[in-house]
Amino acid sequence: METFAEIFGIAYQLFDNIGFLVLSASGLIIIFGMMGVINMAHGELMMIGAYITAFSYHAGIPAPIAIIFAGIGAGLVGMVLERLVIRHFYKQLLSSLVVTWGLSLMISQTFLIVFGPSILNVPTPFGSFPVGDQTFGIYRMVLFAVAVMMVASVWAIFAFTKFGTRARATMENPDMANALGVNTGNIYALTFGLGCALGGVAGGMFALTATISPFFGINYTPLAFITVVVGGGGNAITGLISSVLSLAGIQTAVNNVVNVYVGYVAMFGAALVILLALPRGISDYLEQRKIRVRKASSRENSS
Amino acid sequence: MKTPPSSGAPSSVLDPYLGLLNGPQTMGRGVPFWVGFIAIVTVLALCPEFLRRYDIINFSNFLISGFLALSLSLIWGYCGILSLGQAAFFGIGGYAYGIVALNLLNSHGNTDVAMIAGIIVPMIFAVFIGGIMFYARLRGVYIAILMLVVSLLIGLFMRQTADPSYTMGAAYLGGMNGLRPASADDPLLPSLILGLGKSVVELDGRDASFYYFVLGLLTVTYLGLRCLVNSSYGYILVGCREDPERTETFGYDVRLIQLSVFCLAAGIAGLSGVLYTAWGTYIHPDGFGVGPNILVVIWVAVGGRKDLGTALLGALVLEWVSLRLVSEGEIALLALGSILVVVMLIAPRGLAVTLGEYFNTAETYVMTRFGSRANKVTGSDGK
Amino acid sequence: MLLNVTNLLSGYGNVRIVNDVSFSAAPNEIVAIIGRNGVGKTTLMKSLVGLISCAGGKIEFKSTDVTRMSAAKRARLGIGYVPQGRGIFTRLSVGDNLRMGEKVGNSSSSKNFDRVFEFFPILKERQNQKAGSLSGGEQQQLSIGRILVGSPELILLDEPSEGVQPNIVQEIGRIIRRLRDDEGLTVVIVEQNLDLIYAVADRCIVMDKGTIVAELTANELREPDVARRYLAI
Amino acid sequence: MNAPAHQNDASDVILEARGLVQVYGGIRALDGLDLTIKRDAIHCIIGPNGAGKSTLFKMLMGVERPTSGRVLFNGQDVTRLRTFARARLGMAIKFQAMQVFQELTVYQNLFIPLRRNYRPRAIPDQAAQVLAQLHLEGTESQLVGDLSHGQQQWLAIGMSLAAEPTLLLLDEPTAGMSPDETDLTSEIVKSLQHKGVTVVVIEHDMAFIRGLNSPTSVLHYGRLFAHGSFAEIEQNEEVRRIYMGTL
Repeated sequence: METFAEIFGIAYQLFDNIGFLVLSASGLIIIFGMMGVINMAHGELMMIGAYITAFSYHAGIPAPIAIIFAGIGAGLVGMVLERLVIRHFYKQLLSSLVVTWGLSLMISQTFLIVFGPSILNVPTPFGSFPVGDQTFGIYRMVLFAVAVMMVASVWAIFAFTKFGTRARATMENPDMANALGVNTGNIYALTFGLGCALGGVAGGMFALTATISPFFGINYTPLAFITVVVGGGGNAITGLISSVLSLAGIQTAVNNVVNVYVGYVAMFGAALVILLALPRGISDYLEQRKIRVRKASSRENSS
Repeated sequence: MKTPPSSGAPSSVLDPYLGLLNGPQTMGRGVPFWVGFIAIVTVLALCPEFLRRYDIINFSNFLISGFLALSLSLIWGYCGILSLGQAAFFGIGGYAYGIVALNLLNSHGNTDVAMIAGIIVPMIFAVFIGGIMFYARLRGVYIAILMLVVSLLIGLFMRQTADPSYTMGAAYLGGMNGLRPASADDPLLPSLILGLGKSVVELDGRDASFYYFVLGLLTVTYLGLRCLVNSSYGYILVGCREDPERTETFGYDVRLIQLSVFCLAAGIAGLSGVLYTAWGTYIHPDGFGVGPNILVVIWVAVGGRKDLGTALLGALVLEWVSLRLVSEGEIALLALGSILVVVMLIAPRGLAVTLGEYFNTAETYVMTRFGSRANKVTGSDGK
Repeated sequence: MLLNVTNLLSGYGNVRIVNDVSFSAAPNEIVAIIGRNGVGKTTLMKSLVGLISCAGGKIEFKSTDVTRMSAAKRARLGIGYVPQGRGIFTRLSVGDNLRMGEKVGNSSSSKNFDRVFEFFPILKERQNQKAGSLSGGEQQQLSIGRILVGSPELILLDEPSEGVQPNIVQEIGRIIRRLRDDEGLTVVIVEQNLDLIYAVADRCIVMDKGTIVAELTANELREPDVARRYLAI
Repeated sequence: MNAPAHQNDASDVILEARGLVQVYGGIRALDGLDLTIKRDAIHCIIGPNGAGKSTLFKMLMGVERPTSGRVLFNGQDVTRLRTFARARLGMAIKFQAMQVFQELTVYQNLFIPLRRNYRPRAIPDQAAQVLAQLHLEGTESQLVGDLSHGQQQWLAIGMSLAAEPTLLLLDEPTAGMSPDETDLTSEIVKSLQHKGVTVVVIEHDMAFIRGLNSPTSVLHYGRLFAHGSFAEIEQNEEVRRIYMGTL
């Protein structure tokens, strides 16, 4: 029984870590992975989502709906930012990095000035259950489930809708998409907004577990970037999944063997090693391999 | 930036004397620039005569920021490598200085070795981390973000060193509270004590002597870097920035050059950390956080990254502005963030650079408009 | 005239590449633009599509002034563009690439798929494959098929023979003729492959250094010295 | 492959490509290309668009690694050497896209390649010499962005020359040049031959190639399609066909 509790504990941690990384990175996978924009203000959009959730919740709106509001709010803010600032910096990676870092500072400071250093937290719902002599929060598993649903719906949007096709085409070759009648300006704004909306939802979900402060977002931005960068641009979804599985796996393992801090360091170390070996990320490597395998097999067939 | 030294007509009567100081990679060459430069240095040197002690302490801090700005301008502006974690080297330098100073002060009586350690340790760290990044062919943005992560990680590590086991000789890392002596009750770190043979000079961060020392060091560093970027090495740095692939086809090992300049910049940032630690007699993990890292980028981007002088000016002016604003409440960082975003939109190459160019166009306009008069003036000058 | 270009000026930044070009294309006509590499043919095509803004002059399509119109709007008016290098979306499936053409000429449905598959049967087989894995010739067919999913009235083809196997070039020639004869489309084609030009063109415009230096019939171009003079082959 | 024959008269051969293959996605840009370049000569490479000419240059200079195959320079296998190491052995290139440092002056542009072989003091004279060779005298202090297209092309060639290579790869040196400028370029290229520089030229302009009148290789579908003197190539019906179509 005790070993079962131990194993369950580790599995729970693993799922928790996976859910955490996926939620943090899900918006950025669109903004950075697909659009190639470095948005250092992504954490701040999550923070906006957290604030919207908290305010709506305390205004009497049920948490799930509050979180949806968070997504809508962050998405709208994102679209405004895209039109005002971001669109001047497409294809200029370093400049977009700098300007969005400025945005992140502006947003967090504005919230600090307007709402003060912290606001009333939202209680974590669903309580907990015991396994062995440990208790486990149910909400953490809900986070995991939502993370999986979010990835699935993002995939569905980009794979099956007209918007998704147009967005993927625009990101690959905006001039050609434009010459085929697609209003690429709108596609960019919508795609960016969608990424921000996902960030807002993630922020809203985390708002139920964390202290909400203007600097809420800083905890997520670097992590989200590492996850996305390790995933690579070859295929957003397989990239995200492979990256999250490897990073969360290593973190959980080291966490259990040594301690939480070393777990973090090990995760970043793993990210660094993966990037050294596969500078374009895991999914690019997988895509290349697939092509190579197909080539090899077609050669065999023809000979 | 338009006239190379070889182009025949010297751009200024000073050219023969100033050599590399007046090269094409730095803005400002003519007599007006050097008169202005000497005027600024003189005014700064005279500050302790006029200002209150409290202001001088702050001004010392501004000048210390200047080193950090110079180091980022060197790698970002001249070589095209943006680091969002430049403050990491600042912090490492500060900690290295503190740890070595605490351990050696009693036996040596000065902090010379500590100061050198505060420069060398960040450089060694830069060789290690830079070597990994450049030889893995990481792209620019990855380097920028990885450096931020490295900085945050070191900060994270330093925060959890409150346990007494994190003691290095006479130094105790002290977690959130920052580095402190292991035994004494007084948490302060040593000030700069420069020694030459038996004679020692103590430079207390609150005194004008420290201010003079930092001002002198900053002037020398600025002029030295000016010579460096106008030397062959500087040309090649710029080549690596403009088109690394093309530069490599001329036989330059671009990665080695990037690594060397990264390492040099780390040393300068480390010096900044040393001076900061000695100035305030404390160093704590917040130095590795997002705040200090973003500030450096703001100074350099707003001033103008492609010139040492404008980057330095950006740091000094913005530090002064934020000190003014701090008295208005918590608006300082908001203002700095807004300034950065606005400058990136209207003058992406930096405010000082763009203003300088406006000044130049205005000058040419005046020259062409009133050409005859202007010619006469230069004509008489020539005689 | 379906397309009317008058005194067009365009280029990149301060570099003027297309200099005072005027020509027109009548409905149901195939006009070839020929000339050496680097004389501005591709820049001219991009200006017609709207991917480069014009520094001066006028472009009229179906009697509408489109000079200042975005590329997207021109496409919806019915200008289909097949760029040099084919411009397919390599990460999209062949089917998705084809669907991207729906907006050309504002066609409301995707029933044109059948017609495209009739022209290019290979695309039907490869529908679910990533477009990047197609061979050069298949990519060229996809690029042409994609605009036919919409309902263009004018097709701009930039070097369709580039990097394509000879038998596919022949096939492309046949298809261009069919598009004109059966579907009543107008085609402006930039090409270096003389045989393809002989096979399809009604009229040839010769460009050099950004301007039009001659206008010939396809038969006039057949004279060996003429080709040699203008194309320097 | 056909290697043994070449090794005997290796001193005669400066550069050799053996079985180069490069695959991008579904496209084989190079498909087992073999090529031999003789020392102290001009060698032209022609072929229809998309034949793999520019890809070949990237492989030769080490900007990209081939999927398979080898590159030999002066008999030494350089396939695994990085670009800068090949440059130090005496290779130089002018890519198709104009590669001058737009934000720098002409003098600064030349300084970077010249600095590898000269002390800073000697550079102004050397730069002046290079510029004289390119008919760009007196432009030292101009920003490169202000030069005409043709002048920038010459400068790009001049920068590669300033590195004092023994082998110079020129990808479309006359692209976008007027006929007069093209003639001057032809003169420059011919003058190099007397200075012991082997030049490999990719070019579309047949008049230019004819003017050089040198051994010519024709690439087609990433393979060596034909090789011979320009006169032979010009008379070759097969080559005419791949160039102008096969209907």
